[in-house]
Amino acid sequence: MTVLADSTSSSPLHFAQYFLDHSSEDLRLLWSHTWLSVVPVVIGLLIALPLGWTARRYRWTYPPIISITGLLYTIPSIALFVMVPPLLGLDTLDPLQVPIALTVYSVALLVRVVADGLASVPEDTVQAATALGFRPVERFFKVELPIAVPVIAAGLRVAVVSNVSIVAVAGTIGLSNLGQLFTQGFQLSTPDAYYPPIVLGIVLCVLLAVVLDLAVVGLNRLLTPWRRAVPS
Amino acid sequence: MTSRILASGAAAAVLALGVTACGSDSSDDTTTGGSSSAGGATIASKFIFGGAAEFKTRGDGLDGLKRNYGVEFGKFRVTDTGGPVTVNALKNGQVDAANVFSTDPAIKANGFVILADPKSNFAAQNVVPIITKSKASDGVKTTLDGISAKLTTAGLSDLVSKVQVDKEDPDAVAKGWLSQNGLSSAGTAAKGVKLTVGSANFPENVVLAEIYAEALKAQGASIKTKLNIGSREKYYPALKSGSLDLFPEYSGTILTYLDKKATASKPDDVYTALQAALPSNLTALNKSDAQDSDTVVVTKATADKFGLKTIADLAKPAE
Amino acid sequence: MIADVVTWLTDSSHWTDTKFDTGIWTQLLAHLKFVGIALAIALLIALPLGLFIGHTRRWGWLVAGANALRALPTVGVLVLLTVIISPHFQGRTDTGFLIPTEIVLVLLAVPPILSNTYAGVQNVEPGIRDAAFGMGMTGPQVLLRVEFPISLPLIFSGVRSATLQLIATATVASYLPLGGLGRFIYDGLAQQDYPQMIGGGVLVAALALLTDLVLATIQRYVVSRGITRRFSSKQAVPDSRIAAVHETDGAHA
Amino acid sequence: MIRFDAVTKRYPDGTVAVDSLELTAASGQITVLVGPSGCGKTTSLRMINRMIEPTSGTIWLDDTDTASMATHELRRQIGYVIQHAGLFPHRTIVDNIATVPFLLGTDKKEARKTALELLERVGLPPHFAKRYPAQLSGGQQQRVGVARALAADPPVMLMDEPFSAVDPVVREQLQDEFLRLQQELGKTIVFVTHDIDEAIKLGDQVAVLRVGGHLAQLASPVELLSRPIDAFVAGFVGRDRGYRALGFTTAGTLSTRGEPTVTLGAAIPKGTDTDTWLLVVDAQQAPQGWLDLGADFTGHETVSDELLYRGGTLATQGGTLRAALDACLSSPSGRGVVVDDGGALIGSVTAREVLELIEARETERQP
Repeated sequence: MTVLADSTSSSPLHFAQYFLDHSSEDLRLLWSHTWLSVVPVVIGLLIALPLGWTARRYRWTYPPIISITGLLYTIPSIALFVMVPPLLGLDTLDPLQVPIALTVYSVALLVRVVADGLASVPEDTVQAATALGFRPVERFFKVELPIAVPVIAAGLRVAVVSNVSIVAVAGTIGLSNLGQLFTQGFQLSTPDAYYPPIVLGIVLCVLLAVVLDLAVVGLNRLLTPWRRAVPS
Repeated sequence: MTSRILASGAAAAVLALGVTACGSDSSDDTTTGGSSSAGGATIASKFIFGGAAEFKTRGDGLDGLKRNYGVEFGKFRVTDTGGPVTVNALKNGQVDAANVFSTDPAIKANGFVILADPKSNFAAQNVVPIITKSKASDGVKTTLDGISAKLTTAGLSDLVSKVQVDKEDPDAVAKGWLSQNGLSSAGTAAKGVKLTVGSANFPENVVLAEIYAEALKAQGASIKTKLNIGSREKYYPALKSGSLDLFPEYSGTILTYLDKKATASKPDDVYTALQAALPSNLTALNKSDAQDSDTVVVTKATADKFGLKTIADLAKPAE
Repeated sequence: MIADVVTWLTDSSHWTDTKFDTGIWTQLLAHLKFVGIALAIALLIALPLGLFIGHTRRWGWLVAGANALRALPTVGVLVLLTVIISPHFQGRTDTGFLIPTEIVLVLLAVPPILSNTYAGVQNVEPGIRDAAFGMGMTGPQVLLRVEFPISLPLIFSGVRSATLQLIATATVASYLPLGGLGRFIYDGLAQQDYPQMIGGGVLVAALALLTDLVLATIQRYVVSRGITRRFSSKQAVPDSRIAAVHETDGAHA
Repeated sequence: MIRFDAVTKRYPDGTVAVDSLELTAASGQITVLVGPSGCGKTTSLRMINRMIEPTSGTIWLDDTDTASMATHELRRQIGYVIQHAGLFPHRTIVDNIATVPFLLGTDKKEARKTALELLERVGLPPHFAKRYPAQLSGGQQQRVGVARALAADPPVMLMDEPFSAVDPVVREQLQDEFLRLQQELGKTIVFVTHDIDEAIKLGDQVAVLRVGGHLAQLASPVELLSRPIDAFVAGFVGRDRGYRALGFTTAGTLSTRGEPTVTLGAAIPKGTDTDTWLLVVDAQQAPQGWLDLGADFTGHETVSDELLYRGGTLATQGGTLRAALDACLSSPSGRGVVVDDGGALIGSVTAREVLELIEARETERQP
């Protein structure tokens, strides 16, 4: 019994033990959390690229596009999560509701980033590319987009990191991700405080955010080799 | 914290149990009814009541307390559905009375006093497996009926306490209970059956689902679990559409969820009404005696100070 | 659906308090209180710190450290702090829930304000700093009379971004038994009252927009035209390249 | 007067930016520090107002050791102009100019009044006062920068490559006006540039520094051009320094001969066999250009603008030998046109005559 009591200690430092005791469940939550954090950003970027390009190419569209996407970003996530199923006619348990809501946020965040990233491409470079005979689409993918990568990557870092936090919010309405560790820990904290699942959830969320952040940084470096060629 | 939303419901027999344990009796029955009409400030009118938001709108919520006992609280404070927020708010004095579930180990741990519900404001809440009809083979039925037969309210409290107080894992607790009750022996009664077992996201419901799952597994069934799904409005549609097959439910709440006008409050009445209210593809197997009911609780200090034993006492004039 | 939301929002009984229901006005004030307290504390911490770090170019790691705070899951920290703090406050007080909420909100608001203030001061052209010192300004004079006013656009952008996040995230207060506009969202969810829930969401979004508009107006009057380059058309502008700086960040809940 | 007394600046990494510099910048004069990049000229300048602290040695401002003063007090007594002007973008032009008076606690109204006067003095219209730096061109900003440095009427001005960021035409304008202003004000000025031509044009004395912070030569511009102390200075001063040196020798009264002229608009005269070039003047006798009488005038009866060759420069009576020689060399007729201060024709000289004069001067100087 002492062994058991030890392994179920309420101390915050026992989160590692808690993880070992529940590793398959926790890994499942971690995996679903990762998935939910990454996929919406990727889809969001794919949607934001043409929108951002439009906002940049046709200047008059910039204010409305940026205002509308900015407006979407002010909707509290908890409200968006519960609004998505009835608005789109989805099943209430539909696993898509969180990714859809998060995609909305990612688009909202990234449209501006893409537009500003494209704006960061020097006008001279665009002119030169045009003079060299690039057609508009070619020029976008071969010249403008690569040069805009660092700015877009900065936006992506913000998007993935904040997504990790928002996904946890979805845990509070009973969706399966690391946020559940918080609700479980909270429930188990009556009558006495029980920290391990809460601390474990925070640790895993932070680790996940850091790893995803580093992944974007690495991707950025990979895609912009010329930025490392700094004259001494 | 929408977890136990509508997983709330009623306390009838259980209340008597709880109150007896607290040294209460049903002798007040005769005096309670009319006392609220005495006028002036009642005890309740000085109280802040804590409960889930839906307690304001539920038939057996604030309305039921007023209708049955003439109890009208001074203020209502939204906490959560019998979860940690409610318990803490009551313990710390942010609210004076609260809606907590009868099996909650926090009641014992904090010395909360359950106020008796002699008029059965809260309906009976027997634990009952709800299952997709097509999956309810004889073997499955026998297995689950065996569990229901052994499950008691005291046993249920014990299970919750193991998870919540001793922080044991629900699946370990489930296995322990099954072997203790001689239900863990291997067999082939449910061989060939494929089932997905679901649970809401509060410890007791998770343990119950684990018990069902482990017992069926032992009988050869192929089991998938989807535990810790949020509130009833999340999981019920899944149950109805067939993406979940088996769910531990509470007879009173699921009945109110299906039929908002339901008035049954006694265990057998509730069970009969429930069978009638379920859609054709679902059925309720035998109910157990175990109940986890809604209760109105106050702290020991409050109970002593105002001499509170039943809900009706709240309608007495304040000193 | 939309009509139901409009009906819910336009029902005057939803705006005022009744015995058991708290009205929109009260929750709006509560929401603003959460945001206001957190913003004030975050400003008190992040603004002087950002100015100091940007001016002295020392302790830059603090900015990186603050940015790492963005990785913290809001809900997790809220739960953790509540479990730690709330048992210490007995009686009819919300302090035990208010403190965790405000800490979480402050943690959220500090990074954008700090990093933008720091970046704003650090991005002041070296020539301008040099001229300011060269003319005999003391360190604090350079900071307050030159660097601070020049960094105002970036500082404002950080404050506005932080405010938006605060308004959206203050809804988590209702996860604990506190008021605020999040109450309508969580209660609507619990009561399956979708018009109430979506109405709450609409109110939060509207509050965010309105607040941003107010801040934009203040910014317009506080930031020198010499920096915003909003010159009347009559006046010549030889160099029309406008430095566009946007704050793009946002842990959001 | 500013005096560097064995001033050394050594950075923590061991680099010596300035090596025991001895230098005196005389009161009321322009001292130019010039040299290639890395020679420590800017470091030297910035040590005067202690934007950089010397490692050792003393810099004297008149009789005061600058190290003994509070830095901000010291700086308020010294005007400071830098390359990109460094104007405060959030303040109007008038408030930019009044920066130091404001710091000194001068009455705001008074300070602005002075600022407006200075605005005019540096050649900007008064309606610029309410504008912001972003609304001004680079050259205009630099004028404001000079006005700002002058606002508290400091006896000393430090100028760090103030004109190097503007285009050549504007730069020459700014230099000329700067010299005019200095004639009126007589400040003690230390001026840093990497442009040897600018140094020679503006400096009363020029200090050439070499990499590593050594003073290579301190001399007047003429001396620098005529007697560079070593190969480094010679190389830095440049190839045609002999020719440029002529710019510092006045020609004295040139003995001119009369030049036949024709007035613009008169009938085209017939040319002689020996000389086909005829000088064209306007009604005020100001030379306009040369007419090639050997050319084909079909369709023209009078001397008109489009027939003129305008190649030649003009030399002023009493101007420099360099200007006189240039006038000869640039004239299509080979005769340099000499005018009086009002621009009216006096006569012409030939290159041979100017060269004889130069030779005569050389023999005078080197007996």
